[in-house]
Amino acid sequence: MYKMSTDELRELYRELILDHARSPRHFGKLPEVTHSADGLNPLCGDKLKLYLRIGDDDRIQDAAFEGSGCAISVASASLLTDTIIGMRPTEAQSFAGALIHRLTGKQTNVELGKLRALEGVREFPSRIKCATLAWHAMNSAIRQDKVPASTE
Amino acid sequence: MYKMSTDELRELYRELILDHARSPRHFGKLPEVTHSADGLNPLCGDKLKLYLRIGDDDRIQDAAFEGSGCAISVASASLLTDTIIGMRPTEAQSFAGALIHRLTGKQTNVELGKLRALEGVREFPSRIKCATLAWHAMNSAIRQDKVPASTE
Amino acid sequence: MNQVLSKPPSMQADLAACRRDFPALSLQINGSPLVFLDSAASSQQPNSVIDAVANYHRNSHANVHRGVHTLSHRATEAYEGARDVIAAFIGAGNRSEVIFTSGTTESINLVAQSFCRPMLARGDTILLTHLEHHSNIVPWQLLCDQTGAKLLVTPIDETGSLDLAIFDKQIAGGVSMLAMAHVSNALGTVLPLEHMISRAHEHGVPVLVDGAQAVPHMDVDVKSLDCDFYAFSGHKMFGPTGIGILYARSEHLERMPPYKGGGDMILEVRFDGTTYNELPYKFEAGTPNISGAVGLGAAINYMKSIGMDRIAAHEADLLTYMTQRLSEIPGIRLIGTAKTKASVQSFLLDDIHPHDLGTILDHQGVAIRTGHHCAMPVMEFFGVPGTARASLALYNNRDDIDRLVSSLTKAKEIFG
Amino acid sequence: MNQVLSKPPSMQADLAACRRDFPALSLQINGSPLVFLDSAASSQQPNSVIDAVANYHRNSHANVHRGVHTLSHRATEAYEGARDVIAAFIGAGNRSEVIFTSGTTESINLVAQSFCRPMLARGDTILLTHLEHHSNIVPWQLLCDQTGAKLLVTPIDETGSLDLAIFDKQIAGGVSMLAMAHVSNALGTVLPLEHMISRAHEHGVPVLVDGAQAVPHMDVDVKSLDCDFYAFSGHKMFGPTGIGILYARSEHLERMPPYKGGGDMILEVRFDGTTYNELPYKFEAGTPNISGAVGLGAAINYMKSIGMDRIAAHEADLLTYMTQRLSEIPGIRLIGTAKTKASVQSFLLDDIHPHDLGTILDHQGVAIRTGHHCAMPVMEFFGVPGTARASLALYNNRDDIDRLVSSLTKAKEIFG
Ligand SMILES: Cc1ncc(COP(=O)(O)O)c(C=O)c1O
Ligand SMILES: Cc1ncc(COP(=O)(O)O)c(C=O)c1O
Repeated sequence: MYKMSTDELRELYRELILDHARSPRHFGKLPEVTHSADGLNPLCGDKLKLYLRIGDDDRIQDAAFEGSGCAISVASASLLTDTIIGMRPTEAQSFAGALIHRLTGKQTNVELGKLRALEGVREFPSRIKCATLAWHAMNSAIRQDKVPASTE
Repeated sequence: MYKMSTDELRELYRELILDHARSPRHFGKLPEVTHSADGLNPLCGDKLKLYLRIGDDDRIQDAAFEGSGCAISVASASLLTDTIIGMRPTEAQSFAGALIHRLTGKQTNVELGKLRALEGVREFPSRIKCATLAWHAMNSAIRQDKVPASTE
Repeated sequence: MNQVLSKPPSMQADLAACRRDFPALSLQINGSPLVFLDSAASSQQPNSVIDAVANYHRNSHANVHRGVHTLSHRATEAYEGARDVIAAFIGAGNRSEVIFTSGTTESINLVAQSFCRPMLARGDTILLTHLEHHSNIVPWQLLCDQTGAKLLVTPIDETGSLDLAIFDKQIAGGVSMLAMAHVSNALGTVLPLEHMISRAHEHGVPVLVDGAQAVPHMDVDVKSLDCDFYAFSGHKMFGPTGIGILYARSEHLERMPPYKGGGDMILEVRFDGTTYNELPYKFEAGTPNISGAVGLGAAINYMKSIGMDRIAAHEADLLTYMTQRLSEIPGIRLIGTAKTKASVQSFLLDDIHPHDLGTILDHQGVAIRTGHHCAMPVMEFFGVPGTARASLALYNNRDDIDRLVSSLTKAKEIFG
Repeated sequence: MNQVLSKPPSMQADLAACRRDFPALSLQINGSPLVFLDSAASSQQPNSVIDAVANYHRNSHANVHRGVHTLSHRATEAYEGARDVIAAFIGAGNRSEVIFTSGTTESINLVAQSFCRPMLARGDTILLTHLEHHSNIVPWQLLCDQTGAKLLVTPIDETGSLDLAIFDKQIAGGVSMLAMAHVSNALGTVLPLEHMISRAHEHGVPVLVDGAQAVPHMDVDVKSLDCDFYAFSGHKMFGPTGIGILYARSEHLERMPPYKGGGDMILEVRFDGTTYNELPYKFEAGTPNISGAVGLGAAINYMKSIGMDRIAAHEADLLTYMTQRLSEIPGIRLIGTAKTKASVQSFLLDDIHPHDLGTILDHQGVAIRTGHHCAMPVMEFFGVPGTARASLALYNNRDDIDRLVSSLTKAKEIFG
């Protein structure tokens, strides 16, 4: 057998990620949806549906998702719902922008909090799309696009 | 400047070939045609029409051709008409077979007579089609094919 | 007569030497020697193919068919010589039945558009199987959109085998065209072509076989298969990308209108009417992929130098070993367990998503494919979003499979 | 400020170094060093392209887009990286407007079938010019057969220039599509695109430009040309065979149905309906010519390292020299004498058939093309069965032209 460092793998599959992948938060349908979007990653078949309820107060009152995907994309969607509830849609969008920026290897000043757990994907370029899929879907839900979001 | 042997070129463009190319025999239409065919060489645009009059005596009473082509194909057509007048169609076909055989580098027992002047093409593989075009057209005229003969 | 034959060298040892012919197989990936188990997606090239293409460009390149100068003649000989090699390799009766395309996908689109489109009427039926690759589904869907024809699909069972009883009924029910894989790329199932083609022909149904996953692994003879069309790709058989073949019976080709228009496929062009060239050129519009054809010819010569029988035997042995080793892993689910299979094993492990498996294996130098393998209907049938797939070629060996198994164990560890 | 600039190295001397980058240019043909004057048919490759393709196969090959492992990622980066290089080179606004095809011919067929076919009705008109290559004629003839549309053709004059007065009337008379060459391959005429495209757009007519003979020789910027479609081939610009480009405005691509069906061009496949992938993938069905794209990217990088302006200036100088030297030969007839020309000179000598000229020149190592150059209507216009054509690329020099002239003299001798 060959010896190799599994540090990077442990970075990618941190406990927090595996936990959210195994027990995703806010998984399922949402009553009284105001915005929704599909996210599709043709590469690996990740497929999710994101639901938002945006109130008259211009706040994301609730968020949920359904679908199937790899650990990274499910954990990312789960973390997303945890994060954006209570934000204004514009805030959520700029947070998404900062996160995507960061995961594709660029700098950002925004405080990412527990989303930093996703940073392991930077060493795995083919997995960045998984980590960002839910965020693209969220953007597209807020914009009320007609076509499914995709990460291509 | 570079020196090179032009022997092969002189072999290809023998006096007899250049003579037939400059003043093709039996060039033009033929009255009372019984058989005819088009020959087409898409490579160089050679294009000829071959006319035969085959009599009730099963002899090729007359032959002629029209069209345009390189020196080799025109000389070959001209030599063809000279050669086959008086032959039986089956004789002409087997002569054509032997000639094509010979020009593509194989052995044959048939006496080719002045058609040996065409043998220079054996050193010029891309010109064999020019030398055989009229003969393919003759075969197709005798067979009364519906499509133009081509050397491909 | 009683002869003492020297024992042939063991198959394993023998094909081991081939491995050195493929430079990519000595790559280090993430610090480990590459284990390449993704040949069903695209195979690696031996040096003889890489060199044939490079040398063609150094010594023999010009445009084909249209030139009187030496390089043009060399290029034409190289290109047409490759056609002869391919025709002989697949047992085509006639070199003019071998059309160069850009790949299996284009070959199938050509048949759909030039052969089927003119003959189909609204309500006509095209029969496919549930095993097909998207390249043997979508061209027919486009055709249905264009003509009003409809698709009929032969179902599969839990092992990934076709339901032949249903097929027999379907094919007898008035079908205009049958299109099916020779070997399924997602499951490895080898389809019972002999039975299916003879049934189809009894009912006058023309048959296209998608041979993309068969030609690299077994002896294929289109004449004895008796199919009407056979499509395959160079890049899955150790040849270049961008080149593929459509074998078609000349009686069909003669009646079919051209698929594309352009240079080389014509005899004469006038604005008031154009005469098409003879076969196979009528179907090869424009400058062809000359070096691709040369490379494909070299790939076939390479395969012939080993022998298709030896390749098939070697791979059969390996596939058995792989299936057995995989099935010993706790929590594995093998997908595709038909009796007759070739070169491919799909699987799932615990509830680790295939994409995660792929990443973890890659990190250990093991390249497998994960996802839907361009066969979404197969995935849907098994109720999975995708699988992990290990696929074999002549250059794989038991060490590769041992490495696969040990890196799957690592994945189990990480996912705890 | 008064600065003393060092003199730039002479153009001639400078491009002379390039010659050594092309291994084929050191070949001996029939005992003489090759003089290659047939680049308009297909160009030779520099070592950097040959090596890029070989190294891709040694180090980075797997199928693209669909894989999670390292090689698949490398292949995808190489393939998509080439698209970026091409998009920048031709000034496309957006990488998704750059579609990989198998060549100019396929690019034009794609536009005819996917863009025009759905919008044409019986009696509609497609406008071409009399200069077109068969690849920009036959696809439109096939389309006319399919739809009942008809062709209209802008005539040329004795120099090989378009009659713009007639064009202006034609384009104003209700045309559905305009398709024309950027540079004529038979005559070298550079078409007045600016004028023609702006007239076309004034009348709402979409424009396809066949740029096969332009891209290797001059700076092309599709945005400033303002064309709707621009087609070209890798093998005419020092890249591989089997790869070409269709540039198209995304507003058109979005509305067009797919040209071919298969893997990679879909998002989701179900037997009861399929969703197509986004641009540019909707138009790239099946495994693409990955190494072809890589080689084309390398070819463009090679051209950029020299600079398109320098290439154009060098070739303009050579063309002038060639035309002058040829015109001094007694008995020569130059065909194609338009004011604005690029890289090509057709001619006839005495009444020696071009095919015979080609043979005699080849015997002396000089490669020219003879025949109709896939432009039969041009030949018909000039009342000749074909011409001899010498065509230039960046690697040619004055010695090549001197060799051409002296071997033509030899031909005159032989034909007495
Ligand atoms: C002007 C022009 N258009 C189209 C083509 C066709 O290109 P290809 O054969 O690479 O498809 C060519 C070259 O053959 C050409 O010169
Ligand atoms: C069974 C099968 N059919 C068709 C194809 C399509 O081949 P290509 O992508 O080379 O056109 C593939 C491979 O991708 C395949 O495995």
